[in-house]
Amino acid sequence: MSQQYYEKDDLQDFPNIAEYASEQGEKFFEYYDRATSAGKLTEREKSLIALTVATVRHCPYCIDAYTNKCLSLGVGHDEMMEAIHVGAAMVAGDTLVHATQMRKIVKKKEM
Amino acid sequence: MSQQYYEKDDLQDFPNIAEYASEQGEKFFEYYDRATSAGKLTEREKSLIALTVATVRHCPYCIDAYTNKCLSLGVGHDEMMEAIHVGAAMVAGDTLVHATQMRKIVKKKEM
Amino acid sequence: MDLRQQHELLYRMDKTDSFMDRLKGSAAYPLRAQSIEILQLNVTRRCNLCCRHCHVEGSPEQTGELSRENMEACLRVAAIPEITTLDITGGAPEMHPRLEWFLKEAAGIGKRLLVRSNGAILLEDPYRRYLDIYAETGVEVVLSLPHPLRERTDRMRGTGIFERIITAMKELNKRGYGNSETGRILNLVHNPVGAFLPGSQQALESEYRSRLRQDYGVEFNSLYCLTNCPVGRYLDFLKRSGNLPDYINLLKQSFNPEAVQNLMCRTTLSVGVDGRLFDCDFNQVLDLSLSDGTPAHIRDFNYEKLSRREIVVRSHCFACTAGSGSSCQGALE
Amino acid sequence: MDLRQQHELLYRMDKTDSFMDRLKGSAAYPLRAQSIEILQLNVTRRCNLCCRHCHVEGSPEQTGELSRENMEACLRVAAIPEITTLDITGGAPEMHPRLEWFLKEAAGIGKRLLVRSNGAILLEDPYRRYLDIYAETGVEVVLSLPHPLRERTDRMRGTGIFERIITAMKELNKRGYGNSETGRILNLVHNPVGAFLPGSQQALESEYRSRLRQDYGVEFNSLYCLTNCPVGRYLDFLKRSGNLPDYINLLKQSFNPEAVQNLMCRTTLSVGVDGRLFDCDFNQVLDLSLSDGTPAHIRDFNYEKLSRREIVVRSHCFACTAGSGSSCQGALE
Repeated sequence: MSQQYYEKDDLQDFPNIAEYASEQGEKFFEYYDRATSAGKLTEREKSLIALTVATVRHCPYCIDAYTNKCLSLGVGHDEMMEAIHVGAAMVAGDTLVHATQMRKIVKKKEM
Repeated sequence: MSQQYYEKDDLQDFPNIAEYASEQGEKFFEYYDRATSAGKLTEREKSLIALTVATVRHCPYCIDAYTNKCLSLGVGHDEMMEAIHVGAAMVAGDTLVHATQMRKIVKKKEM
Repeated sequence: MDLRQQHELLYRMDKTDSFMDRLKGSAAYPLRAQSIEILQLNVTRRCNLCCRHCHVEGSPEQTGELSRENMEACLRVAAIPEITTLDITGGAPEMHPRLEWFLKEAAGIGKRLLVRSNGAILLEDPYRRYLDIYAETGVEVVLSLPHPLRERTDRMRGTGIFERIITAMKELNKRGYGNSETGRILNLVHNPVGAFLPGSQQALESEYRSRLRQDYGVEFNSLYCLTNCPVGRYLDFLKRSGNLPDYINLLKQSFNPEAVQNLMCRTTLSVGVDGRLFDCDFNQVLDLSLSDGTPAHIRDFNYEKLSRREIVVRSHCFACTAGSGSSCQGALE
Repeated sequence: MDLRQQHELLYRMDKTDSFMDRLKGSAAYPLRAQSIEILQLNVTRRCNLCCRHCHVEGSPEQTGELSRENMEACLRVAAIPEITTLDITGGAPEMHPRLEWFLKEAAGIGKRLLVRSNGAILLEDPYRRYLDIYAETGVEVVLSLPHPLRERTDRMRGTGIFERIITAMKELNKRGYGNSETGRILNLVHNPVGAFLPGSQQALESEYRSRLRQDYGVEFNSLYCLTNCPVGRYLDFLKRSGNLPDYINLLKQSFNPEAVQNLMCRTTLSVGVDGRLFDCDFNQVLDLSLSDGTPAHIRDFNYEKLSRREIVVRSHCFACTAGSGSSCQGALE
C-alpha cells in the first residue's frame, strides 16, 4: 500500500465500489448513469456541471474523470475553466451571503 | 430578530455584504459578476451550473436566487431538475468513490 | 378585481416608499414627456382568449371599441411629422370590426405600423384573412408568446394555444414574415409566466430562437421582454398566490435609475377604447387620466401641450424601471 | 520511431494481458473475417501535412505509391458483387499522380466510393482541381477535422490548417457537399487531440455541427469518431508525454466485448502502397501480414480464402474495441 491516500489507480476501482453492498451499489450505478447521461440537458452540459461539482467537492477522482470526459466531448479549455469559475464564485458567494447572519447577530447584540 | 436563522429577507441583504470590509467586498462583487455572466458559456448554462452548486452546498439564499434566475431565463423545470440530479449523483458518487480508501485499508489490515 | 380594489391593493403595498419618492431622488424629477413618437391605440378589449397575465383583462365578454370617428382622429394625429409609429393593441385588434379599413388607411400614411396579435386568432374564421391583410399592408406583427415551451405558454394562455401560435407563425413565415431579407417583421413578446422578472433580452432571444427553430422550424425577428405590471389579472394572480408583497419588493429592489430616462411613456401617447388619452396602457387600465391641463381626448390632440406633459406615476410604474427596464418595445437598454 | 521500436514498446505495455487473451474469453474467438465489403486502399503515404497523430506517419518526405498495375487489380477486385465500398486513403490521396484517372474508373463500377482527404490540400495547386473532380465523380469526401475549435486542430495538424479545412469545406458546400438533399456526402472524422478516448459520436456530432454552423457557416453530413490507435506518430506522442501506460490501461479497461463482433477488420481488406494485403490500416503500418495461407497481394485476391481468414491481432487492437468501438466508419454502435 502506498504512502498516498489519493492514488491514480483508485479511479479505476470505481466500477468495483458495489463490493460489500452489491444491491445498493448496483442501484447507485443505475441512478448515476441515468442522472449523468443526456436527457433534456446534453452530455456536454451535464459534464460541465459534473466537473464543477467535482471541483467544488474537492474530489480528485471525479475531477480526473470529468476533465477527461470534457476533453472527449470536445469541450474547450475556456468553457471548462468558466464553469469552474461559476463554482468558485458560488462558493465564495454562498460563504459571504452567510455573513448576513453574522451581521444580524452583531447588530442585535451590540450597544 | 426572528427565531429563524434563515429568513427570506436575508437574500435582499446580499448587496450589502461588503459592509465591515468594503474593499474586499467590492472586489468580490466584481469577481462574482464576471464569473457568473455570459462568456464562452451562456447565461443559461452558467445559471444551471450555479443552481446545481447552490443545492450541493445547501445554500437556501442561492437556491432562491438561481431558481428565479433560471425561471427568468426561460429554463425548463425538467432542465433545472436534471441539473440538480447531476449534482446529486456526483455527491453520491464522490462519496462512494471514497469507499475505495476504506476498502484498501480493510484489505491491507485484515487477516 | 374591480378598479377600486386594484388601487387599494397597490396603495397598501406601497404606502412608505412610493415611486414618486424615488423619482424625487433622481435627476428625472418631475417626470415629463419629451416627445410623442408612438401613438398606441387600444382598439378593443375584446379577445378570443382570456390569458392569466392580461393587464387589460381581455376576454370575449369585453365590450366597446374605438369608434370610426375616433379612428379618423387617430389617423389625422398619426400624420403629423413628429409621430413615427402607430402601435395597435387590444384585446385582439382583429376583433375590431373596422381594423381592415383602418390598417389600409394607416398604411397610406407611411409611418411604422404595428399590430399586437395573440396569434391564435389568426387561425379562426373570420379573422384568418388578416394573415394576408398584414402581409399586403406590410404591417409589423407582434405576437405574444410568453414562453418557448408549450407547457408554460399554455399555462398562461390556455391549453392548445401554444400550438396555435406556432401554426400562426408558420403561416406568417410562409408570407415572408420573420425573414430578415423580406422586410416583413415578426417580433415576439415574452412575459414571465409567474412572479419573477424577465431575464436578459439577449439571452432569452437566443433561447427562443434556438428552441423554436429546432423544435418547430419557425423564425422571428426580435424578442421583446416585458416585465409584468401588477395590474389587472396579473395583480389578481399575485394576490391569490401570495406573491404580491415579494413581487412588489422585487420590483422596488430592482429599481434602475437609468431606466427612468428611457421610460416609454416619455415618447408615447396611449389612446383608450373611448378615445381618451393616457400616459400608457397601464394607466389606461387603472383609469389614471393625464395630468391637469392637458387635452384628455384624441379629438383634442395638441402636440405642444401633450409632448411636455407631466407623467402620472404610481407604484405600478416600478414594473417599467426594474432591472434593464421594460416597455412595449422590450427592454430599454 | 522505427518498426522494431513500435513493436517492442507495444509488447512491453502488454506482456500480461494481451488482446488475444481477451478474445479467448469471448465468443468471438478465433476472430475471423465474415466477408469483404470494403476494399481500403492506401494509395500513398506522401502528404503535404505532418500531423502529430498520423499513424502512417504521412509527410512530404514519404515516397512510394500504389502502381498503375496494382490499381487496375484493385478495380477488378472492386467489381465483384460482394464488395460494396472502395475506400481510398493515404497520406494525401490527391498526391497520387493517377488519382484522377483512378476515381473516374472507380466511379464507373457503381460502388460506394470515398476519399479520405486532409482538406487543406484542396486549396493548393495543382490539387485544387480535385474539388471539382470529386463533385463530378460524386465521390464521398471524408475530411479529417480532429476538433471543432481552431486552436486544438491546429495543435494537432499545424498552424493555420483549421482555417484551410474550413475554407475547403466552404468550397465543397458550394458544390453541394454536406447538403442532405444533393446526395453529395461530406463526412468529418474526429480524433481526440491527446491521450483520451473520443466521447459519444452523437454528442460530438451535435457539438461539431452547432459550432461549425454558428462560427463558420459550414455544413457536413456525419461525424465519424475514431479512437487513436497507439501506433506511428501517436505512439511516439504517448511515449514522450508519459501517457503511454495510462493510455494502454484506459484502452484495456474500456474493452467492450460487443465491439468485437462489429470490428471493421471482419468486413474489410486493406491494400498497402505496394499492393500487399492487410487486415487493417494499423496492421499495415506495423507490417503485420495476413495470417498464414491467405493470399498476400491484391493481384492474388481470392474472395473465398480472404473472406474467412483469421484476423491477426495484437495489443493495439484494444483501440478498436474501447468503449463504443471505433472503425474507419466511426463508432461501431
